[in-house]
Amino acid sequence: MTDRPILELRSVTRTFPGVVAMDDVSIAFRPGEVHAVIGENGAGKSTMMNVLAGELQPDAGAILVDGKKVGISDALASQMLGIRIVFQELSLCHNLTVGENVLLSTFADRPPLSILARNGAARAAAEPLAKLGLTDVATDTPVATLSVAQQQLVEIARAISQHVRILVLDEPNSALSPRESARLFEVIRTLKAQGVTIIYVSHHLEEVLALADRISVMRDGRLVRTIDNDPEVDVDLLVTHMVGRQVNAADQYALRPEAHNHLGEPVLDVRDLSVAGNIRHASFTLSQGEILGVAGLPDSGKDILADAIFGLAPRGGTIEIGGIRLPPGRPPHSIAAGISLIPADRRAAGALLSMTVAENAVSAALRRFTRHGFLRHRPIRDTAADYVGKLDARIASLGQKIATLSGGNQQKIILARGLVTGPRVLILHEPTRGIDVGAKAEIYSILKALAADGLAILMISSELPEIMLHSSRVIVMADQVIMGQLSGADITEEAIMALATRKEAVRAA
Amino acid sequence: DPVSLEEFELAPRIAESIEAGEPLDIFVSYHDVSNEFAPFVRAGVERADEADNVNARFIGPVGADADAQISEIETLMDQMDGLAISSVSTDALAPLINRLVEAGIPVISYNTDNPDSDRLVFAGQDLVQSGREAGKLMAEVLDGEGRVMITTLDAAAQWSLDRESGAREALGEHDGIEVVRTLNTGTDPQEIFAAIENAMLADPNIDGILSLECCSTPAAGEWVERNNRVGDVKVVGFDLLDQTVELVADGVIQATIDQAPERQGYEAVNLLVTFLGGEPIDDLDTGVGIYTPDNVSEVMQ
Amino acid sequence: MPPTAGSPRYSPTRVSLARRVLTAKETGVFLALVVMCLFLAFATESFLTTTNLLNVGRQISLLGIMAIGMTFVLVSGEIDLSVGSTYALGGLATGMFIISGWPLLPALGAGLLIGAAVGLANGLLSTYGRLPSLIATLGMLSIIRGSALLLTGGQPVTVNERNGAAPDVLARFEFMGQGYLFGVVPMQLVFFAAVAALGWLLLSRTAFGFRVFAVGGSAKAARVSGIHVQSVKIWAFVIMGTLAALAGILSMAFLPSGQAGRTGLGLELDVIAAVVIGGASLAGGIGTVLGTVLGVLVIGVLRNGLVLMGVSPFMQEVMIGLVIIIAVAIDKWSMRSRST
Amino acid sequence: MPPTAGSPRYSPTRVSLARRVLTAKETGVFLALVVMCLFLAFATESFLTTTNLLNVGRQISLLGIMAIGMTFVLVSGEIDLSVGSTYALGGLATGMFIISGWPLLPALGAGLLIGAAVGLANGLLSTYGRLPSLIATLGMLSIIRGSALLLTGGQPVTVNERNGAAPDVLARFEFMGQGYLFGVVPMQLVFFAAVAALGWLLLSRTAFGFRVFAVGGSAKAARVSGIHVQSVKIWAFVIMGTLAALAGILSMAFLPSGQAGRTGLGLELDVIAAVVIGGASLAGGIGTVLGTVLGVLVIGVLRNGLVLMGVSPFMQEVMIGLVIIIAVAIDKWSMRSRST
Ligand SMILES: Nc1ncnc2c1ncn2[C@@H]1O[C@H](COP(=O)(O)OP(=O)(O)OP(=O)(O)O)[C@@H](O)[C@H]1O
Ligand SMILES: Nc1ncnc2c1ncn2[C@@H]1O[C@H](COP(=O)(O)OP(=O)(O)OP(=O)(O)O)[C@@H](O)[C@H]1O
Ligand SMILES: [Mg+2]
Ligand SMILES: [Mg+2]
Repeated sequence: MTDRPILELRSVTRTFPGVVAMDDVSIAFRPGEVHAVIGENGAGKSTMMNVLAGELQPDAGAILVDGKKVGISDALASQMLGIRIVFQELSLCHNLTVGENVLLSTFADRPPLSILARNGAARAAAEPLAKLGLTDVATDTPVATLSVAQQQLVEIARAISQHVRILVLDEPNSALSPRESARLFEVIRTLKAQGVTIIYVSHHLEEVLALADRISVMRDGRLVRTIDNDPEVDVDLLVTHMVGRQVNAADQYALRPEAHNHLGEPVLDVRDLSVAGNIRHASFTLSQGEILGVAGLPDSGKDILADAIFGLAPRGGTIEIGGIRLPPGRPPHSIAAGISLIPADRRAAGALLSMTVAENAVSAALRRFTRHGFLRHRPIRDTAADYVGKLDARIASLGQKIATLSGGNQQKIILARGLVTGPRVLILHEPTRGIDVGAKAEIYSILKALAADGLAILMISSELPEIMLHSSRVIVMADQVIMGQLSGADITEEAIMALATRKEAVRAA
Repeated sequence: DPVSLEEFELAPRIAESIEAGEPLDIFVSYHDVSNEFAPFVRAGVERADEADNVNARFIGPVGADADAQISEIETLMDQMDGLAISSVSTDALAPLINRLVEAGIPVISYNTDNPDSDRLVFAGQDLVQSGREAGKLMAEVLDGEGRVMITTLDAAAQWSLDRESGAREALGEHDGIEVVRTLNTGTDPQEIFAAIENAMLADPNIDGILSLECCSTPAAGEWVERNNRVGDVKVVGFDLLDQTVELVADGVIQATIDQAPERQGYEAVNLLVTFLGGEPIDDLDTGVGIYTPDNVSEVMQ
Repeated sequence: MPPTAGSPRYSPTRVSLARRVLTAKETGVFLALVVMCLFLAFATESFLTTTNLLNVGRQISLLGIMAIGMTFVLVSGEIDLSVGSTYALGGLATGMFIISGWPLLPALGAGLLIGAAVGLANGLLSTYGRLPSLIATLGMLSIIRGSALLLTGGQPVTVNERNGAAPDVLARFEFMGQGYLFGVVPMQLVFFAAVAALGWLLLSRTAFGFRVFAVGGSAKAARVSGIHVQSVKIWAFVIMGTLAALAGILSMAFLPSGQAGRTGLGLELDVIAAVVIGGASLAGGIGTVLGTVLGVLVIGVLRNGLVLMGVSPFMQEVMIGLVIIIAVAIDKWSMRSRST
Repeated sequence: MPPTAGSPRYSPTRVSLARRVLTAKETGVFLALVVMCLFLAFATESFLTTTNLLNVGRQISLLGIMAIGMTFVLVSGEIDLSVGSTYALGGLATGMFIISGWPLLPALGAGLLIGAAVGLANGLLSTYGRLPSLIATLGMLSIIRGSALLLTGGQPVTVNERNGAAPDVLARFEFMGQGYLFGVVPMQLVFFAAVAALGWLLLSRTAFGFRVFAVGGSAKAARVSGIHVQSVKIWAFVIMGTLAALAGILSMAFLPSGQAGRTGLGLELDVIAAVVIGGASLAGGIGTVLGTVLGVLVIGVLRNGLVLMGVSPFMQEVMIGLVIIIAVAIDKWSMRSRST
């Protein structure tokens, strides 16, 4: 490994209205290294990646490749330099097949009138997919029918489908199962062995420690420092750099609701819940003050659970809340009955992106903020300000568009929306996906406090630590059914994984 | 009946300007300046504009739009010494015409009359009469016997309704003639041709096509010629578009009725100038010109 | 620029009026309008006369009434191409009711109801029917136009005593379209002002208006907020249909005549252009009633100005197209410069 | 739903033809067409005659040529409302060149270039100009119509010897529009077939076509994959403009006359309707040339059938609207049932 950087940023600055997203950042990437970039939400990581991708132009500063100054005016320019990027947000063509999506870049600069050979293309697409272990999906499958995890793999396959010198991965595994992630790490190591430089953005610090050669930490748009991944570097140290003060990372794990937490009355009673092709006869109850975790691999059925209970997906079976039956397919009824949903897909299903922070906060409880149909602005503002304060959301003003907030802060506003309705049951779907450690800890402590006040919480998550450490009880789904329940000391990674993979084990036998 | 300036309460503004010997600002509003007729009318207006002391301006909406015609006249009202108008819709324009007349601005109608309004006189062809002539011509070329289809590009327009009633009246005088249908062709040239084509296929035993306007006339002629039905299917229509003239000369179209649009434009201005000059004016029939293969050479340069 | 700009509603400090106006969403179209008016004031004698300005006011009113309705539809994330036909059908039907001897209010009510029904059909097709609204309303454009032709047999409908209208009904009907409030302000303009005021209140001050924005910005997120997306969109279409019929009725009262083959033909594109010039987004979630009013004024002043300046009618077509493009471009560009 | 679990990797097994046809995207519109044809074959005498079928073929050709172009534009995620005007301008300009004595090829080339230039302007405005294409092309609709009126002074343009066309040029020009290949197949239909074949090849087999789908499916994904989004969209508009001019030229050659105030008025909505009936999505990324051809046939057969059955023209309007809605609804619903 030489010390001459393959890619270097010098004093790069990029501002947005009201924020300096990158503030005089100088950073060098060495050939063939895995270089992790970490930082709190909104620290400027994605902004840096977007600058490398040609999606954003820096306001000031220079970019050097192989020691030569270059301009990255657009995506094409970035590709010409051998840079390939997997963005934080999925960017696939939903009208195309898996194979076509993988080959998007390959076909980008073919002569326009060249005839595309179908079979060769399918084979070319299958190779990077196979590397990532996505072998059970035909290349001519419409990508829209894939799960989010599979889509993420397709996107990674696209990035490695061609010769690549610098591979940028911005939270590439936020939707992947542990097994899929492991496979991805293998691919990363193989590429590294082939001399590819890898820039890796993640909030999973253990992963970063396991994978990276060097780690750069960003805070508030600035590069705090770049450190070698020596054995003495640990999560605590990284967190300290990230948040700029001494914290005990174990704090966030000390929040687990006590098993002896006093449980109140059962509020949510789900019986024989079925969703065609996704869930078969699921039954469980949820009590006041309880945090019930739902774990399972992708496609186990857990991902439709939230929508089905809330009334967004057609379903069979009965759902009672406080003894009253919920009609299917009626979200307004669900809200009135006391259910709030925090959906997994923040951008597509969560935030009202074109509206302000305050408007988002009150949108699920509008009735409370109107008189004779007219909006009452003072209560709206006061309530929104109240929750922004309670959840410690960092915003410039209540009139700011939610689209301009960082992901963690968006999530807090959506949580506020769920709480403003005064729910008895809060359904959280991937509540901390893509959220930094600090914000995560805050959100967990808020949830715990809410549960202590008697709120019943259903937390559906792909992140095992989250489930293990913050649930008083865990349901594990596999192959469309509830495979089992765990509580108290039985909640261990091994126990959960055993249930989650039970079907596969049976099949394999 | 003749009308003259003495019986008319001219707006003081106009009276003063005549007094001062300023040029007369005459506006000629046509109901659709983008149709094929408009250039001829405009030419007549421009010819009249050449006279000393006359500023004649040709205005009107693109596409027959009553609202637009009203808005434009309303906007220009204060600049007018006189208005000649061919209305998009007689009923819709009548109140405005009355308002102008009340404000002391002389208004005449041309090309399309507006008899229920207070307009002073009308210069043009009597539309019912011209329809009657067309009907008569058709009866004549059919020898009083046959099945006739009437075509028009806007069956609902006032001028079309007038001509249709005249034509049906004249055809109705012959027991041997049956009017099969009125075909609404739409306005796009391709559409017009396709409509005729489809209608002739649906009912192959039609003996005569009577077109009520400029544009389905050549289309009917073309259809007849291309399907080798010349003489077998008779065509009578309106106006002297290039294509129509040629088809008449070739004997494909048996007769066409001209309404001298250039003259209408010219006379429209002229009548107002005459009126404002203090002389009485009266309705002016610009005539029905009938062209058949025998005399069509008169209009071929 | 801090992201608070332009949304002083929740910001704790009061922003000065000038500042608010300069950063408001409607700035682009407002500037375009001012430039046009200044130019016309110098270039023509009659532009700034009261008569002319009131004329402009009347001439834009019907377009304006429909544009208010279209603002709701566009903000809700849909589009309505059937408005020209609804305008024709509503007006003609009311006219026919009046000449067949109905009293005024039932005739008006029936006309408005027809408009509302068309809106309802559009809304049902575009929501529960799962058709893109462009297609649903394109089909309805044709269906409603055909219905108007069938209803009237293609004959012009004229509302006068000769055709059977009761004299007192006729007088009140004509007053709606041709009268002047206090002898000065054209009644059509009064209707437009009232519709604009109500529309502004409804869109920017009520829970319903809030929901229209929410639904247009992100239908999925709105559903998670417990908003009944379909019913909000259907209501937007119903408002649009009713206002299109109202405009058609006023046109009938003004002329007082109409013809199914012609009335309101192609009007939909004018209406959409006005709303988009006013800053609304075809993608939904963005638009204001004030912007729409300004957009309508731009079109009205442009048409008036071109006529006053004696621009040839063919050249007018070219100019109108240019101004549509330029006005929207200014808006886009000023938005962009404000956001970076 | 387990996505295609178990389906073969490169689908090495040949799926039976019947199976492929039944699951093809075009099934909905194909069924609609078959039902209509069967009905007309029984209900009328003349529908199934060769003359009539060739007539239908000719009557849909120009609509069809434009619809192929519109397929590219819609699939790329844009829309073009200016095509009726371009059709008029392209045809009229070529006609004027011919009667002012130009040889055939330069006259045709110039007409097509004008169409391409309009497309280029639409494309530039909709990409680099950042205008929504609905608005950009709505403005151009007006600008180009006005230009055609200015160019011709509103006079009809008739291409004949008397007006100055050279006899041999005229003969060849008229053959393009009026002639028959092998004495049977109308030349217009030949042009349509050729355009459809090339369009199919380009859209579904070439790298350019692939990029059109990519760009329409997700502009961001396409961009970050290194596809030059703007240039792909601009080319789609240029293809559209050129084909609109070609259709206009053929119309001119057929009639052989045109008029700027009338030719192609409102055609844009027919063209869009045909493409959408054929299964293309207004949201972009979805559409096929085969579907478009079927959509054009549906409209052509419908128009022809209604006339053959003697349905009143007013009722025809209603029926056309209904068929647009029903055809697209069938398509949506059959897609839905196939995907669940
Ligand atoms: N297009 C934009 N407009 C306005 N602000 C933006 C834009 N893009 C980024 N920002 C702001 O820039 C800052 C840095 O954002 P960035 O996405 O780079 O953070 P990040 O480190 O990737 O965070 P995360 O961990 O949440 O992904 C944030 O405050 C964000 O709100
Ligand atoms: N069009 C936009 N206008 C304003 N801000 C934007 C826009 N697009 C993205 N942003 C902001 O830019 C930042 C970059 O987005 P990114 O995809 O990195 O997500 P993030 O906010 O960092 O959230 P997370 O890491 O939780 O997913 C975000 O803060 C987002 O709010
Ligand atoms: Mg990020
Ligand atoms: Mg993030």
